[in-house]
Amino acid sequence: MSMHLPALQVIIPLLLAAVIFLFNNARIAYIVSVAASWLCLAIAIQLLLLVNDGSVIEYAFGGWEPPWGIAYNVDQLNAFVLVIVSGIAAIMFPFSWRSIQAEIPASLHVLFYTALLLCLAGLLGMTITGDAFNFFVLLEISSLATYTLISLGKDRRSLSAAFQYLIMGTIGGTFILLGVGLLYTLTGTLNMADLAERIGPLQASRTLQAAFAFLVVGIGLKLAMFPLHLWLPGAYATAPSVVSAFLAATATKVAVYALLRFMFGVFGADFAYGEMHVELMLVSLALVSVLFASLIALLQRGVKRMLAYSSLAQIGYMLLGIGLANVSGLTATLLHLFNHALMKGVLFLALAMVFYRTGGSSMRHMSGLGRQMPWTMAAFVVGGLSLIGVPLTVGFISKWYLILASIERGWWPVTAVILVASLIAVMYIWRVVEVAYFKERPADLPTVSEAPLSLLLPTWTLVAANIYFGINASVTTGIAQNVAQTLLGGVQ
Amino acid sequence: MQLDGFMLPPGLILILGAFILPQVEGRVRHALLLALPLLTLLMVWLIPHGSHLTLGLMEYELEPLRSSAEGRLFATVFAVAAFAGGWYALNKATLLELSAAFFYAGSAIGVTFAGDLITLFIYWELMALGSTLVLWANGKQNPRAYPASMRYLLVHLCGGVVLMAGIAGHVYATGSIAFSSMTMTDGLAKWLILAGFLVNVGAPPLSAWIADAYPEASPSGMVFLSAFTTKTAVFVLIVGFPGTEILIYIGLYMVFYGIVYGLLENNLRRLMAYSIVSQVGFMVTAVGIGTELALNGAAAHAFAHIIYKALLLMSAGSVLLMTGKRHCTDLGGLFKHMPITAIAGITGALAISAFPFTSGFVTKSLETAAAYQFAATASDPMLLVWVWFLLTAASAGSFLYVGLKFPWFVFFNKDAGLRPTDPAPHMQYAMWFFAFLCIALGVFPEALYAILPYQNDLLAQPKSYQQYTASHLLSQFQLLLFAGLAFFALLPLLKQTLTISLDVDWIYRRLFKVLGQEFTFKVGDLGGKTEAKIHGRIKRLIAHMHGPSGPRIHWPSGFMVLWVAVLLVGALGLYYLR
Amino acid sequence: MLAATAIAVIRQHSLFAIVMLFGIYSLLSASIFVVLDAVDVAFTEAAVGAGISTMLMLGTLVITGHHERTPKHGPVLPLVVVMLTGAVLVWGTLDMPPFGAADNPVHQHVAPRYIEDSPQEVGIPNMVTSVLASYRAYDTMGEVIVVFAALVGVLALIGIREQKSPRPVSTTDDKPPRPVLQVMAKLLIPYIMIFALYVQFHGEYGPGGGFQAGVIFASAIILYVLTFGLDDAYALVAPSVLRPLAALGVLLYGGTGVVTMLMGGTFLNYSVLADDPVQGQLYGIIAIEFGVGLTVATVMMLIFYAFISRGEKAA
Amino acid sequence: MSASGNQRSRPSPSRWSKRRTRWLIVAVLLALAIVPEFFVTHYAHFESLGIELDARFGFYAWYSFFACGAMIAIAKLLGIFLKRRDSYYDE
Repeated sequence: MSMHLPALQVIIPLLLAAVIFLFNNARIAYIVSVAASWLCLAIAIQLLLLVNDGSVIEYAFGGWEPPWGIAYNVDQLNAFVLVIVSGIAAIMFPFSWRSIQAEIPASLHVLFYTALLLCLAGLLGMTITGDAFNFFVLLEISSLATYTLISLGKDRRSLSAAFQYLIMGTIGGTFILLGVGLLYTLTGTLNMADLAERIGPLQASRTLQAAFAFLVVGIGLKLAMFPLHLWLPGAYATAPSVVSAFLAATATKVAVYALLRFMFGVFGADFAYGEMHVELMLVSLALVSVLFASLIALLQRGVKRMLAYSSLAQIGYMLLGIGLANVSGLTATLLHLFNHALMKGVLFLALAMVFYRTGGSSMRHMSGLGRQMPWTMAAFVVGGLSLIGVPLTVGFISKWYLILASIERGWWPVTAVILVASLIAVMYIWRVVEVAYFKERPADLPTVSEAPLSLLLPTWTLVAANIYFGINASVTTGIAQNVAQTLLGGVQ
Repeated sequence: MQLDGFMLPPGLILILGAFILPQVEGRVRHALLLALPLLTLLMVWLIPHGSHLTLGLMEYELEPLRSSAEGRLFATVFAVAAFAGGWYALNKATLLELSAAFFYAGSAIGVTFAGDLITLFIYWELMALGSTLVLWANGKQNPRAYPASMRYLLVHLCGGVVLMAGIAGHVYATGSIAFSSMTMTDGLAKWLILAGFLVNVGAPPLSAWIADAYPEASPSGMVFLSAFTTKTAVFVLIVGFPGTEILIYIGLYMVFYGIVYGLLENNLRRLMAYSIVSQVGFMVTAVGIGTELALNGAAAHAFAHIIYKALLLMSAGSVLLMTGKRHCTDLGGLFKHMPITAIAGITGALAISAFPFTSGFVTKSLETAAAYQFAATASDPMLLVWVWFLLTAASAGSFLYVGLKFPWFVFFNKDAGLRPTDPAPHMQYAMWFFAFLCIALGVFPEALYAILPYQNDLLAQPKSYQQYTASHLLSQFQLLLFAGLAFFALLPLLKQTLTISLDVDWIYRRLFKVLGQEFTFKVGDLGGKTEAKIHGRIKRLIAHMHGPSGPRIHWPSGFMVLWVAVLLVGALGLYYLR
Repeated sequence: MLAATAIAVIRQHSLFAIVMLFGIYSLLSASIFVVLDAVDVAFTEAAVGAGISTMLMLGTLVITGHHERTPKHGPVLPLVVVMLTGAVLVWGTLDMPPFGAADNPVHQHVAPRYIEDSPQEVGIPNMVTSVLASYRAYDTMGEVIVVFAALVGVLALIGIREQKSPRPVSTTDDKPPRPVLQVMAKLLIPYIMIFALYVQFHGEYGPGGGFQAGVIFASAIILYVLTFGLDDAYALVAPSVLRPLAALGVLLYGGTGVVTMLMGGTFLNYSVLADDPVQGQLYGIIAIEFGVGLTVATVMMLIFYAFISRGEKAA
Repeated sequence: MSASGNQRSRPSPSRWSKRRTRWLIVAVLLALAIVPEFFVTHYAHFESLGIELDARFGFYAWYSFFACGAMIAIAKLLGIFLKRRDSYYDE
C-alpha cells in the first residue's frame, strides 16, 4: 500500500467527508474526522521520511503518465508542508468537539466536520499536487469549505466576513485560473515539472509575464499579502474559534507554499528574480505589512482580531524571506511556515478555550483570567513568547534566520524593521498578559474554571512542540536549509 | 578534583530553585533560600578553570558553560548577593518576588558562564524577564511598580533587540558565535552589540530607566535589582570591549550624571539608583581604559559595589519598611531609633565614598591608578589626565551625595518625629553580614585581589596595589573631609524639595503618552472601526472622486479589488522598471 | 449580441430583468461554443448557465427582493479595476500563439496523444469524455467535490426546511391552479428525464456526460416543483432521500478509484477493472459518470429546495 | 512638609549650640587632615607629562572642596530646569 501513500494523503479526508455526510451523525463525524486527521499525519510523516534523501515520489492518477494524466509529486518541500498541515489538523480536530459545542448549533455539526475534512483535503491536495489545473480544483474545494466554515461563526458578522472572503477568494481563484490558462496556451501542458521544462526557452514572452503576474497576485490574495489582506482579519475574527485556529495555522501556509512552488517549481528562480524582479515587490509589501499590521494589531480590543493582524505581520515575514532571495531567507520562510503554525495554533487554541469558558474573547473577557484559567493563559503566554521570538521557542529560530538573511543582503533597514516589529509584538502580547494577570475580573463577568482536559491536552501538545522545536531545531532547520538550497539551485 | 561528571551551568541551580520555591513552605523554603545560593557558590568554585560544555542549536555549537576568571569573580559576588538578598527578604518578600529574584540571579550567573553569544543572549533576556517580575511582584504594595515594570521591560527588550541584531550581524560577519573580545572586529554589528550592552549598563541616553524602575520595587526587590543587571553588563563589557575609547566618555558622563541627579533627588532609593549609574560609570571608564590594571579595577569595583550598594539599599529599604517614608524631606533623626540600620547605612556610605579601610577604597583606587599608569603609554595621554582629575573629583562627589547626604538626611538632621524600630532580625543579620564584608574587603584586600582576572599584572607591579601608603591615605582623607566641608558649607543649597527631575524617560513617559492618547485607544473599542479610521484619510481622498462611500462592509472589497489591479500591473511593471 | 446583452445587464436595475438577461447571455455563449466546436462545453453552458443558475438566481430573488439598492459608489473604481486587469490580459495575449494555428504548443504537446491514442487506450469515441473521465479523471472528481462542497455550504448557511408548511398557503398555492401549465409539465417531465438518462449513458459516444445529465435531470424536478409546489415535490423526492444520494455519488466516484487501487492499479486506473484494459476503461467511465450524474442532480435539487423552502418561509 | 528637615527653619538656642559644636568638630578634623601634609610627600601622577599639580601642597583638600562646590552649583542650576512636581507623571 505504501506506493499509494501520495494518493491516500488526499483521498482519505476527501472521501471520508462524503462518508460522514452520508451517516449524518455528529459523533461518528467527529470520530471519523479525528481518525482521518491522524491517518493523514502518519502518511505525511511517512512521505517525509521517504523523500528525506532528496528523492521525488511521483504518483500518476489513472495510470496515465504525466503530462497526459495528473500526477502528484512529493519532494522534501511539499512533504514538509504536508506534515505541517496534517500535524496541525491532528491536533485541532480532537480539540474541535468540545469547542464547537459552545459555538455551533448541534444540527450543523455534521456539516461542520464535512467542511472541515474537505478543507483539509483541499489544503493537502494543493500542497501535494504536481499539476497546475489540479491545484486550482483543489484550491476551489478548500476555498468553498473555508467559506462555509467561516460562515458558521456565532458572530453574525461572520456572514459578511465569509461573503467578503468569497468575493476576494473567487477573484484570487480566477486570477490563478487565468495564469494557469495562459501557461497552457504557451506550453500545451499542465504538469508543473513539464511546464518548468517548456518554459525555459520562453523567457521574454509577454504571455509568460502576464501569467506570472496573474499567479503572483492571485496567490497573493489567497495568502493575504498586503494590501490584499482585508478579508483576513474579519474572517479570522468572526469564524468559530477552532476554525480560526486551523485556518491561521494552515491556510496561509499552503498559499505561501503555492507561491514558492510556482515561483521556483514552474517559472524558475531565474525568471522570478532575474526577469520579473518579484523580490522588489515582495520585500516592499512585506515590510509595509509587517509594520502596518503590527501597529494595527496593537490597537485592537478583540484578541482574535489582534491575532489575525499579527498573522498578517507574520505572513509579511515569510514573504520577506522569499524576497531576500538567498538561502537563509528561504530557510527562514520555510521555518516560519512550520513555526508560525505552531505558535498561532497555540494562541488561537488558547483563545478558543477562553471562548469556551467565558463566551467571548475580547480583552474584557480575558481580564483576570490568569488566576482562573492558569493553564490556558500559560499556554497563551508561551505562544506569545514564541510569536515575539524569544529564544528557546520556535519563534526565535525563524526570526534568527530572517535576520541573518537580511544582514547577508546588507539590508540593515530590513533588520531594523524585523526587530521593531518584534517589539510591537511584545507590546500587543503584553496587553493581553497585562489584562489577564494584572486586572481584576470585572464584577459582571462570571467566575470561570480551567478549561477541560480534552481542550488543554491538544493545546499543550502544541505548546510542547513550540518549546521542543525551539530547543532542538536541527530537524526543521535541516529540512528547511536543504529545500532552500534546492529551490535556489544555481541562482546565487 | 574530578567533577567532569556533573558539570552543570551553576546558574541553573538558582533558576531551577526559582521553580522549586513555590512548591515548598515555611522553614523548608527559608532553608532553600539560604542554601541554594551557597550551593551555587560552591558549584562556581568546583568547576575547574578553563572547562567548558557544548550543546548544539541550529548549526551552532553553544557553549553554556565556559569557566573564566572574570566570570568566576562575577558569579561569586552574584551568588553572595543572592544569598544576602534572600536572607534580607526571607519572610518579608512575596513568593513571586523571591522566585523571580532567584530566576534573575541564576540568569545573571548564566551570563557570566556563557561562552557564546547565543547563550549569552538567552540568559540576557531571561534576566530582563526575571527582573521585570521582581518589579511586578511589588505591584500590590505599590501601584506605581506596575507601569514602571512595563517601561523597564520595554527599555530592556529594546536593548535586547539591538543586541540580537548585533549578534546576528556578528555571526554573519565572522561565522563564529564565540563570545570573546570584539575590539578587533569591525562593522556595524560590533556597535550594535555594544549598544545592546550599554542599555543595560545605564549609559546615556537611556540612563533614566534605573532611577525610574528600581525605586518602585519592594525594599528587598531593589536589593536584588541593584546587584545584577548593570554589573552583568559591566562583565560583558570587560570581556567584549576592553579598551574601547568611547567607553571612557560614556563612563565619565555616567559618573557625573549620577552625581548631579543624585544631588537633586529627594527620594532616598532614587538617590541610590542614581548612584548606581555613577558608580557603574567608574567601571565603564575603566573598561574604556582597557589595561589589565583597569579591567581588574572594574571587576574589583563591581564586586565591592554590589556589596556596599546592597548594604545601602538594605538600610534605605529598612527605613522605608519601618517608616513608610521614602523622601529625605520626611525623614530625619532616626539614628536613635534604628541604630543598626544607621550603622549599616553609614558603613555602606563610607564604602561607596572609598573611605580608607572599606572595600570602596581598595577597589576604586585601582581605577584611578589605571588612569595614571596608562597615561605614560597611551596614544592620547592628556585624555587620561582628564580622566584622572575627573574621577578624583567624582570620588569626592560620591561622598557628597551618598556618603553624606543619605546618612545626614535620614539618620541625623532634624528629628521628623518618627519612632520606628530596627527591622526584623533576619534583615539585621543580612545587613551585619554585608557591613562586615565591606570592612573585611577593605582591611584584607588580598583575598579579593587573588581572584581578579589578570594575575600577571598583579605580580609584575605589586606597587600599584599597595593602597595603604601614607600619601594615599592622607590624600583620600583630605578629599573626603573637604568634600564634607563643602557639603556643610553649602547645605542651604542642598535644601531638599518634593520634586523629581526630568530625564530622557520624559520622552516615553510623557511624550508617547500624549501621542498615544491622541491617536490610539480612543477608537480601539469596536475592532473594525480602528482600521477604518486609519484608512479614513485615504478613503476620503478617493471619496472625492466618486461620491460618498457606502456602508463599511462594502468598502474594503472595492478597495482591495483596486489593489488587486494595481498590484497586477505593478508585478508586470517591475519587469520594465528594471 | 453577447456584448449587447452584457451591457444591458450592467445598465439594468431590475434584478429580475438582469437574471433573465443572464439566461440569454448564457444561451448566446453556448452557441458561440458550438461555433468553436466545443459541443460539450456548449451543452454544459446551456444546461447550467441558462437553466439551473437562472432558476437558482430566481430562487434567491424570492428571498431578497427584486430591485437593486442604489449603488454604493460610482463607476469610476470598478472601471479603473477592469481597465487595469483588462490591460494586463490584453498585454498577455499579445505574445500568445495565434488562435487556431496548427503549430501552437497547445496542439503540439499533450493534445496529439489525446486525439490519436485515446480511441485505442480508452476505447470511446468522445475524446472530451475520455480526457475528463480518464486522463484527467482526478480533476473531474475534484469538480464533483466542488459541487458537493457547495452543497455543504448552502446547507450550512440556509438549510432546508424539511417539514411541510403548517398552512398549505405558499406563493404558488395562493394563485389559482394552472391546469394548462400542469398538464404540459406532466407531459414534458418524463421526456426530460429520459433525455437526461440518454445524455448520461451516451456520454461516451456523443456530447454529454454526468454533469449535463445531472443538471438536466435536476431541471425536470425543478420544473415539477415550480408547477406543483414544494409540498408535492417533497412527497415525490424528499430532501432526506436526496442528501445521502449526493454523498453516494461522490463515494461512487471515489470508490471506483479505491477499487482500482485495491486491484493493483493507481487511483482511478480503470484498466485493471477488467482483463482487457479497454473494457476496464469503459466500466470505470460508466461508473464514475453515474457518480457524477447522481451528485450533480441531487445537489442541484437540494440547493433549489434550500432556496425555495427559505423563500416560502419568507413569504 | 512644614516639619521638613532643614536646619535653618527654626533656629533655637540649643540648635545654635549644636551647630557650633558641629563646626568645631569639622574644623578640628580638617586641621588634622592638613597637618600631616607637612610630613608626607605626594608624588605627581603625571610627572612624565610635566603635570605636577597633584603633588602641590594641599591639592586634594582644595581640589575636593572646589570640585564639590562646582558640582552642587551645577546641580542647583540644572534643578531650575529639570525639577518637576513629584506627581508630574501621574497626571
